[in-house]
Amino acid sequence: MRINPRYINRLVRMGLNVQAYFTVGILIIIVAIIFFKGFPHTNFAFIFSFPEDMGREGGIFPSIVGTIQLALLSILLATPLGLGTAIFLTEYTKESLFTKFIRFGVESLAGIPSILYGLFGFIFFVIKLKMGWSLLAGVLTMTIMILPTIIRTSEEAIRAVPRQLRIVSYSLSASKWETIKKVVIPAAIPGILTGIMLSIGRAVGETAAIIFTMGSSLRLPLSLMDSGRTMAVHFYILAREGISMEKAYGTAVVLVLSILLINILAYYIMNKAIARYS
Amino acid sequence: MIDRTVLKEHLVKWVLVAFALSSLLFLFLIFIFILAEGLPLFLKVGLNKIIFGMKWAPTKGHFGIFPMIISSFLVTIGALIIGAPLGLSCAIYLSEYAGKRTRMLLKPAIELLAGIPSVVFGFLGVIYIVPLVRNYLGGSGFSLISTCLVLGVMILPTIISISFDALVSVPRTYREGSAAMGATKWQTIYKVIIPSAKSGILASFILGMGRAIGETMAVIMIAGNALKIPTGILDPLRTLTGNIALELAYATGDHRLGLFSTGVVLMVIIMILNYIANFGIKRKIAK
Amino acid sequence: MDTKIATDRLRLSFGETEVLKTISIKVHKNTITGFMGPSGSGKSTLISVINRMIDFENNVRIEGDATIDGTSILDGSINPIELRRRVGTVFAVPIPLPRSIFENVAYGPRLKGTSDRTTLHHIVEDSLKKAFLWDEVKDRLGTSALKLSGGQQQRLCLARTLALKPEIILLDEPCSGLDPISTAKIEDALSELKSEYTIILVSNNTKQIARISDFSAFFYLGELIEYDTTEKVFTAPSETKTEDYIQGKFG
Amino acid sequence: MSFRHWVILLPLIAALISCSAASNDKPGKKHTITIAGSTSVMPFTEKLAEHFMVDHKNFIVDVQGGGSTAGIQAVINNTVELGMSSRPLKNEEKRLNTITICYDGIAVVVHPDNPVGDLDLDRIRQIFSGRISNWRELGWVDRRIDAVSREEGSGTRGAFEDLVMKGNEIDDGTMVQDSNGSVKEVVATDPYAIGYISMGLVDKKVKPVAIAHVSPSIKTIKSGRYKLVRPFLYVTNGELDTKSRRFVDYVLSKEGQQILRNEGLVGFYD
Repeated sequence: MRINPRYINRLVRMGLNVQAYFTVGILIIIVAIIFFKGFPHTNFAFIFSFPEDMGREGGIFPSIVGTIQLALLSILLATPLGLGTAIFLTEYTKESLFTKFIRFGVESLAGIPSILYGLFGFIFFVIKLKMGWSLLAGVLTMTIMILPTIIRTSEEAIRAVPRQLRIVSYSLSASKWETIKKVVIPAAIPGILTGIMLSIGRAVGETAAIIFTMGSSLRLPLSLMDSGRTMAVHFYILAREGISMEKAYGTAVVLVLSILLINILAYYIMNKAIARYS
Repeated sequence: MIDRTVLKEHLVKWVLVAFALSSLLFLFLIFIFILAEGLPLFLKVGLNKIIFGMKWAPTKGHFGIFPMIISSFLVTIGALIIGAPLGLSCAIYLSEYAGKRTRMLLKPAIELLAGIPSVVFGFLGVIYIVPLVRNYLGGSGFSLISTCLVLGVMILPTIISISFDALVSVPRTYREGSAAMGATKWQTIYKVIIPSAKSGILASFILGMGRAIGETMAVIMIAGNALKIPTGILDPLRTLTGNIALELAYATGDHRLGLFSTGVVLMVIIMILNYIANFGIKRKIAK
Repeated sequence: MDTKIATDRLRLSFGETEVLKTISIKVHKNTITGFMGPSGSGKSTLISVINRMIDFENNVRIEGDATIDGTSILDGSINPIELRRRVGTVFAVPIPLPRSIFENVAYGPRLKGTSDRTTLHHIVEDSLKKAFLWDEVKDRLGTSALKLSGGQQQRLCLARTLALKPEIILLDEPCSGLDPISTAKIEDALSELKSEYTIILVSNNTKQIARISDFSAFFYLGELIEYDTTEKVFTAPSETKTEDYIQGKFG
Repeated sequence: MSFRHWVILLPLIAALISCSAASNDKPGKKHTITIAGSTSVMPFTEKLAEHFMVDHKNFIVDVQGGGSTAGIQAVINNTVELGMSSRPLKNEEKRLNTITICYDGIAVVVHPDNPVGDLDLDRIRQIFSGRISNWRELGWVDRRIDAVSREEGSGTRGAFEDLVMKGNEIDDGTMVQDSNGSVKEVVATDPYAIGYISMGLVDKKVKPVAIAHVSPSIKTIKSGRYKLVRPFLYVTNGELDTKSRRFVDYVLSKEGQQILRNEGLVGFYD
């Protein structure tokens, strides 16, 4: 029996529609559950007060501070390193076996699961270098973890800068570094920023690598050698140990909201970049 | 004056070299460290006894991780079975059927899904999926099927965005050519567009597999972490990543080395997957 | 007349391909010299030796010498950055930097270390006036240079080069993409500028060369076929190839 | 200063402020005691630390988990002042000093809806070694037993193996969780689960099972009738320093021991 292809066409279209909306539905449900359950427990006091009784009562202030410290410090370390590496790879080397090797290394490390970074960070920084569970060990581990992302996105952004812009700059008596500083990096900045935003998102959402390096102390980390918790780790412990479902949902709201914000910002920057070059 | 600019250029170059070298050092440090810590045990215990060993009791000298290798692949394939058709149809819908406004709305929404921390997925899995499975299918609920369901959702954004990019990059002329020959839209998609975007779609599946096999926290929350190879979809299981995360804090001596060996195996698997996705398949696209 | 630029048996090849075959030419000070010839004749390559932009190409081999004011510019001791301050270049396609009109013109002076706002403003105004662009943009110096029309962009590129206060200006087919009105404006600007600068104009447009240049050189397949005053080259060429080219029989 | 500079500078300033807050804290006046180790001992140490810091304003007690082994390791490396252990020291660790702060019962727990309330050690052993795998064999519904154990290397697991398994291996099909809290959470949500946790953590979310008619309680432990008991230890490398001594003295004081008793543990002097 032959079925009319037009009929199949309509059927498929309907099927795809359903699946697409189903997929989006999952997203909406996930976000909705968290917000419905969490919002009643999220307020000013929750954000700005200290946890009591292991997080059963009180707020999540130290974990917010811990998250910000971790994300900012690792970005501050990883950005110059990653950007410098990207500039070196794109502007100062010729395509060779060596650069291919490096690129393969960076590419592979970008896909390596975070628990392997945790394994490395715990044994190397925490135990071998005797840092203990500390903000420092967490920051270093996170830096290595986001480095491949920053290198890759910066490299792509720098490569996308038209060659003619460089030539013009050289012809106007700019040196190589002046050209990079004044022409190449400004033109690549939206791409670089997108990479940075993605990395911040990763640092904020990461658990596996952080719990083994930064530890899980509930205190406010006041120095680099202090242990601390990020929001993601706090949420994980609250939920997994069954300490308090209300507080877990509340933490999840703050966590997801900050991630959404970071993503929206990244998306905005990216769109701006696209608008600028087309 | 001239000397100063020349000097500055050299200085900058060497600073950049130093930056590049130190970040490469950082990156290769982790490779080398994991290999250096993980390989000695392979020599001591024997490759076969680790990779094909059935028993994991590191404090008693058994380092077999075969069940975890199998479990890791089971959850990954299960996640793909759930995530691939959903993700691909969503990508097809977005690239071929959706209007510009729907696309503008849905694409970022799906990318946001990628940003939600995995612990949140794990938590929701424990609260909603696990009891559902326990009540309607039986068992404890901490099981292969629950893990696959959650991972299947988690890999959706990867699959959707990469196969979407592959579908969109199919030249317009292909579509027009096919339509000119009287094909319906679905025939065009099925016979022309999907075959020409095949490599990209495959890459999206493999990268999705990479994400599923590397997922840790969500998995230890849902999988139950039993050491046996699961015999049914309702059995609990332990993945390679889960093994490391569960025991890392307590491990010393050979036990710790055993976790590094687990890490080496995991790293090799991931690198093979990445290599296939990035180099094998992308090269084909380039041709 | 004084010789500003000279090449002495200059040979240049990209890998196996020889692009310039033993070129010896003397360009005179404060004149406009036109370089013409069909594509692949080597005229653009020759000017990229003079501003050392050839450094950015791979696999280049150079023999012979090139001098400015009698000093070799191919010598290892020459700083190409310093050289490019003396030799300004305007390219075929106008490529403004993605910044404001003011900052485009101020780019070169800033690199030289000029940061005083009033000095910069003077240089920018002066350069834009010389390029016949000032009146059109004086009220919107802060807007993006990418918003200008093609002709305006090319004059901006000229102004940007003038702001370097060079001795020599090289123009590589500066009017190839422009409408006749914009072309005329640029030609007017060049005629005014020659009293201060030595100008080399590379062009495929023989009529343009005839209109504004004092000397003309005809290149063909990497060789300098003919070089003399423009009047001589266009009225009584000594080579038949030159004559055929000028009459448009090939090119 | 241009916008670009601010984009770079702002995070820098923020990070500096957040980090330099430490120096405003007059570090000379505060004593920090870092304690790490067993996740079983951690919650109680945190409680003790909270109370301790109320009376001793110039002390900061930093309590972290990580597990008994990691805690002992950290003591050996001198990265922490005190280690917490929920298992006796191994031979190679014997050179360290130990301080028993209290005793903890290990409670075998099931879901509150589970009618099974009494098992003997033999039965428990059979359940965890996989020889009994259905609740019907224990007189309840026909449903698989979801046994939950701790991970290899855990102090609680070590104690459970010593006290209950006695040389029998825990079955490979047993679920594994990596903390007392998560074992409790699994048992609290799965009606067919059985697990073992520190007695101090038992609350109404789970039901402790009597072992050969003896329910776990402070009284039965004190009288020696409840057998699943292990010590909670603090471990130090050499002699205690003065600041840690203050804390340990507090823990062993009447007040400290009362706090532990309120948490369901058995005091050192009992």
